[in-house]
Amino acid sequence: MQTHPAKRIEIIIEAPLLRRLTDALDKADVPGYTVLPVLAGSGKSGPWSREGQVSSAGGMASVTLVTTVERADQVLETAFAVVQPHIGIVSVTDCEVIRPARFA
Amino acid sequence: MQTHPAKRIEIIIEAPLLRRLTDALDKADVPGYTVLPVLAGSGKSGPWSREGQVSSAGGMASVTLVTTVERADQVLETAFAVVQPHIGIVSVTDCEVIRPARFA
Amino acid sequence: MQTHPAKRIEIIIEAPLLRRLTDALDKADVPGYTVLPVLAGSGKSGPWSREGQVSSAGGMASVTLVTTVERADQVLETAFAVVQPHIGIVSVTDCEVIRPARFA
Amino acid sequence: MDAILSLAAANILSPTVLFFILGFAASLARSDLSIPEAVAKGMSLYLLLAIGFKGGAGVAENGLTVTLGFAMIAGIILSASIPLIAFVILRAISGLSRVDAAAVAAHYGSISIVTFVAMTSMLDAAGIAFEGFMVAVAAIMEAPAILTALLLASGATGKKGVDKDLLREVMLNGSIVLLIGAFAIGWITGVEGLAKIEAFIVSPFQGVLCLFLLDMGLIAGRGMRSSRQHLAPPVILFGVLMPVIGASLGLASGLLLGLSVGGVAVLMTLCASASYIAVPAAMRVALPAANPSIYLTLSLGVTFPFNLTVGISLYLAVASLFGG
Amino acid sequence: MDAILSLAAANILSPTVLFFILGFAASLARSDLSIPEAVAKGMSLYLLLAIGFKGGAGVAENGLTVTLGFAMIAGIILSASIPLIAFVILRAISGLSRVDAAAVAAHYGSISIVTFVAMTSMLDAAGIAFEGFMVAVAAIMEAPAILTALLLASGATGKKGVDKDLLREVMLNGSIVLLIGAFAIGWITGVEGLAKIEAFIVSPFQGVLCLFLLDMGLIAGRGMRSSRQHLAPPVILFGVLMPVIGASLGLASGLLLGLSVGGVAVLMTLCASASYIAVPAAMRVALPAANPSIYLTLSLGVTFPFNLTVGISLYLAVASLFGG
Amino acid sequence: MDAILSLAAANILSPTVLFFILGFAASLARSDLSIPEAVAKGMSLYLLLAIGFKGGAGVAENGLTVTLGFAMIAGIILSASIPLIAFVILRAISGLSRVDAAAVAAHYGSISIVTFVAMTSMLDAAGIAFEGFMVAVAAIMEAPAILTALLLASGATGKKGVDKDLLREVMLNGSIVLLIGAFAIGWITGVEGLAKIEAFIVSPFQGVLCLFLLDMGLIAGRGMRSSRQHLAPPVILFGVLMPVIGASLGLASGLLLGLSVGGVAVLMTLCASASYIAVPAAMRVALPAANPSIYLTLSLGVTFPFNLTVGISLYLAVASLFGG
Ligand SMILES: Nc1ncnc2c1ncn2[C@@H]1O[C@H](COP(=O)(O)O)[C@@H](O)[C@H]1O
Ligand SMILES: Nc1ncnc2c1ncn2[C@@H]1O[C@H](COP(=O)(O)O)[C@@H](O)[C@H]1O
Ligand SMILES: Nc1ncnc2c1ncn2[C@@H]1O[C@H](COP(=O)(O)O)[C@@H](O)[C@H]1O
Ligand code: NA
Ligand code: NA
Ligand code: NA
Repeated sequence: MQTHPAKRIEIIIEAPLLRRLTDALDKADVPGYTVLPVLAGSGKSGPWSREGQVSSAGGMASVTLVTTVERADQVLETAFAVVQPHIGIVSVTDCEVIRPARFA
Repeated sequence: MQTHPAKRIEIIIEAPLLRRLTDALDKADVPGYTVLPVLAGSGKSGPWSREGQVSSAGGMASVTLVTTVERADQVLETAFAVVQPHIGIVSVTDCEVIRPARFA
Repeated sequence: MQTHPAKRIEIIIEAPLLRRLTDALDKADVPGYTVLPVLAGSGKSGPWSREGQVSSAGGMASVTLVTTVERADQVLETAFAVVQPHIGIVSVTDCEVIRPARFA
Repeated sequence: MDAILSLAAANILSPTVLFFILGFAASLARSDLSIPEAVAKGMSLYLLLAIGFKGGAGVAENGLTVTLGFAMIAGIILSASIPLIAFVILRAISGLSRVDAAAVAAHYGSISIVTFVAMTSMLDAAGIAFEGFMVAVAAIMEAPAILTALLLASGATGKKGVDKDLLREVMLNGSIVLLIGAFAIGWITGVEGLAKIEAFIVSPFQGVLCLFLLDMGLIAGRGMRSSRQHLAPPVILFGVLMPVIGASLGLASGLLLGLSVGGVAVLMTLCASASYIAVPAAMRVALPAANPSIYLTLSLGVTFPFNLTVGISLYLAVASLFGG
Repeated sequence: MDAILSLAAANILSPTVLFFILGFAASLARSDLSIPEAVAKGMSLYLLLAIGFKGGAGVAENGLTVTLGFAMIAGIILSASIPLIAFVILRAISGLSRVDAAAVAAHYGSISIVTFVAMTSMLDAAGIAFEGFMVAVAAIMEAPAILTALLLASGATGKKGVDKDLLREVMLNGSIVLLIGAFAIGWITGVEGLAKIEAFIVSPFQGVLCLFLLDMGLIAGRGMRSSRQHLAPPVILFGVLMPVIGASLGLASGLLLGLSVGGVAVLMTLCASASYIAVPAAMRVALPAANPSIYLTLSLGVTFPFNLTVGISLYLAVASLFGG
Repeated sequence: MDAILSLAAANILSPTVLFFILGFAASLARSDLSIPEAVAKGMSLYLLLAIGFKGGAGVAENGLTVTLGFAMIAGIILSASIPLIAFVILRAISGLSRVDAAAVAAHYGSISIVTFVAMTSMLDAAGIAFEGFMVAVAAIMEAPAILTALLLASGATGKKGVDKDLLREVMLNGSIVLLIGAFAIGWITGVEGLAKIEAFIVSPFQGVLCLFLLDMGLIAGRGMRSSRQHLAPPVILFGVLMPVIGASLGLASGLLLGLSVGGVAVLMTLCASASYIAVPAAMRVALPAANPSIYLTLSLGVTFPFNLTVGISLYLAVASLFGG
């Protein structure tokens, strides 16, 4: 099947910051993004879990975004501007997509 | 550790279509797949969120599938046949696995 | 944007084993990991879904871990020691990160 | 007229409607108030189970009349034909594409179970009886509209006939199965069965409904905030006009069937309401080219609030007028 | 015999059992009716809290007898020994591997709390009392079966002894902790405590149970649909035979202990039922080579429906016969 | 003193507190007992809706006095000033950094709604009345503390002024909106509205509270297990000292305002309690450099248990002494 190179950006961010990140992405006019729930995790600041939580404070969210190679850098900068003072994780992977027009 | 090349296929699809996609994958005899819940997202047709929803209509689901390099194309075609008239996102990434026999 | 190569390890494991895996990762002093909930899936042992389940027995969990290229092998071995007698899926992808110090 | 106004005033100032307004306002103001999806679905299941069961227990108590059969047939015809009217109006005034118009039309032929609940709660509060079997009529009205809509759209999509899988999915949609199933169980176990689970399905019902309507308000408000731009004024006009047209058809049919005042009011409400569970999901599968922002926002953000705040009082007043 | 039949008929036609059947049928027909995992878990926690608390409050009211101690010991012995019988039968008739047979056997030594609830609801409805401490016996019977099963499997897996972590996990399994904890709190706070939360744990109990059994039906049906091929006829036979054997052992023990008729019926039910929470999770950790499709489907798709529809009426009738 | 002791003993042996202790102990023992996030959030919404509504209905019944206005102003001043005291103490005794101290201080100026509920449940059980509008005071006390904390931290973070987005987020925080909204609806619909939904928000309230406190115990225990090392002894000392200081300020203010004994006890509780919903989320956004393990664990793992088990009895006893 004919595929085209693209970039997959995954951002793990404190849940209370999620809306700021998506607002920034919306403003930067990215082609789209998808938010996955996160159940638990661990890092330098210790373990946490969403089980039984009523506040969003102790938790993270995960945002996945597929975009063209050309736009990746701009998206990264937009995301990083929100994430930078925080503990968020940003990773970028090379991928292939079928309908490249969707991701521009 | 000894690893072997494989392909990771990720499909984001309208939730009401999920069963059709998994039925098609089952019929195509893929080695396996995993469905992750999706919380929210945004794209050309605007933003959405699962919060408070009772109908599956306004939402997406994410299907992850690891397979051998050889089988990847067939799996892609199976998935794309379901996704094609819809708004689903399909991306393919190169990865390494430990037990390649599992993914054939 | 300046990025640095890293490895993204994704493990899909039986839910009742999750705590053992995270305990092993904690002991191996990995830089961090994130657990995503899993909704449904299918494999050699047939399909399953979390819908309506009260026991964790019939289900999987997904653990994502980003680490430096150097540490990837040690992490893989730690994870595989837990997963090995079980049906878990382990895949490794090359990725790029922005703040490499976070993943060492 | 006075009766309608005082009914409407009492309705708008009821806790349930006020919680809907609270949710709507909170969403518009971008509050992060939200109800988890699992809790919302749980409440929806609860409401279906409760009204299905109570309807069935009602039939067990009052016996079955031949009217049930006629009412079911009327329900099928209404559900199948209302989309035709809706489609014609939409094409005439709204400028929506053929596919979008068909998708919207399907919603108006089908029904909204929470609007049904709002009406029956109003009847209960006013001490007006209605036929228990109306629950079964509600269930049967969910699906036919979808078939009409697919036929209407087929000119645009080029697809002929209806996908068998889709048909099965629609008929066995979870909310239909639970409603019919609970109705059957209520019927089988009767008043005795009801007595056993009354403390669960009757006493706390109004309270759960408040929380559920808060959630509906939150979703409706969110839809309005993010999708307003997809709703041109004529489309919004349709969203308040169509329920009144539907209700008129319901009124005529209800009188023809010889239903009680309460029964007429309920049938009007069914015809006036627009689906928000079964139909949207079916449209996403069958008419992917239709824009969900339009049909979801119109159904939940315009027609539902209209029915909840103004519509149901109006329908009850009119039903009393004709039936009294 | 007549008594059994009329008891069984009344039971099958109760709302709870009918909701189970509804769920089962809906799943087999591939309806998308489903209850969110969080809601199902929430109901499960509710049921554990409610029966634990009520059991404890019962003990507070009626005082403690020496029988409690003997019943606990009997529970441990039964839970540990029933898997032996199950294992021998399975190896003789089913053709399952050593590991699979051991995993299945573990489920039958342990207990199903919702089957326990079904029996106690039946007793409550019939006005038959039972010892409040049976809740504690239920809790203590969860774990011993697992140890027996691991010993039985060790021939095949080559592993000697039991993993300490696993032991802790099993003993501190959430459902055991909540059941015992609520029992203790019910005991400490007594009738006064019960009065405070009665409107939550007593009145709506039957209704919640209906919704919970709908969910159990959905899961059981889904299991049957997708895993039928893993259940050969002799395995299915075992799934209805073993409860009867277990119940017989429970009957003998209950009579020996001098329990009331209700108490005997409950002990029979505990012995007859198969675990669906604690044991499956432990088996996935400890016996990964065992096929979960077999033990989950057998426990939930065969034995649970058998007990719910036929078994518990039978056990109560037999207990009445011997104890009356 | 005797009165305090017997009050405290009765409180500690109430089902609600015992379920909290059960959860706490289960977490420390690493049991896998857990309540799904959606269910926990659902219960939290339920509690907010119920107490908001009851408070509003209370105001509708008893009429509004000028005291309400003064109490609101007092609440704002208390919420804004308590963090100053907390900050000074923390900097003097704890060795926490400026940012961490500011973040912790914010929690103590704000309030914990479940501590409020624990106190009002105690009052209800003892038949002591309190001003319904205290719910509104509780709501208004959520936010001001955050502003003070940001000013206190600005020396360290270098940021001047407060982010407008954050301000909106805090004021429109879901729990505040629901509490105020339900209060308003309770007020508008009054006793009649309350009668409609009483079976949902009054009767089962204590039972839901048990399950909710079980959850709080589980989370508090988990926090203590994983974050104990972040809490040096002086920090823990602060966690039990600060509520007493806050309560004293609440006592003085309550007496000045001329509140009833129950009202004084409630205001003491508000001042003594530390936020666990709105403030932690705001701190993560506004003060990312502050360690959440410290403020979350201190608020939920130290101060909340202290208030629940000892504090509220103490505050009520003292309020009775001064107000009686
Ligand atoms: N290397 C990593 N891989 C995946 N997730 C991580 C990693 N490091 C941190 N996280 C996630 O980010 C959260 C905060 O990280 P930290 O600030 O290091 O405590 C953790 O609890 C994890 O959920
Ligand atoms: N570039 C993208 N990356 C990740 N997810 C996307 C992307 N585009 C669309 N999506 C997801 O697909 C849904 C529908 O997309 P659309 O049809 O563009 O509105 C969105 O709401 C997102 O959840
Ligand atoms: N190739 C695969 N790709 C993604 N997930 C898989 C794959 N194979 C198995 N899984 C997941 O692992 C579970 C157990 O696999 P199995 O042991 O093959 O039944 C499945 O139900 C899936 O959730
Ligand atoms: Na309609
Ligand atoms: Na058993
Ligand atoms: Na405070």
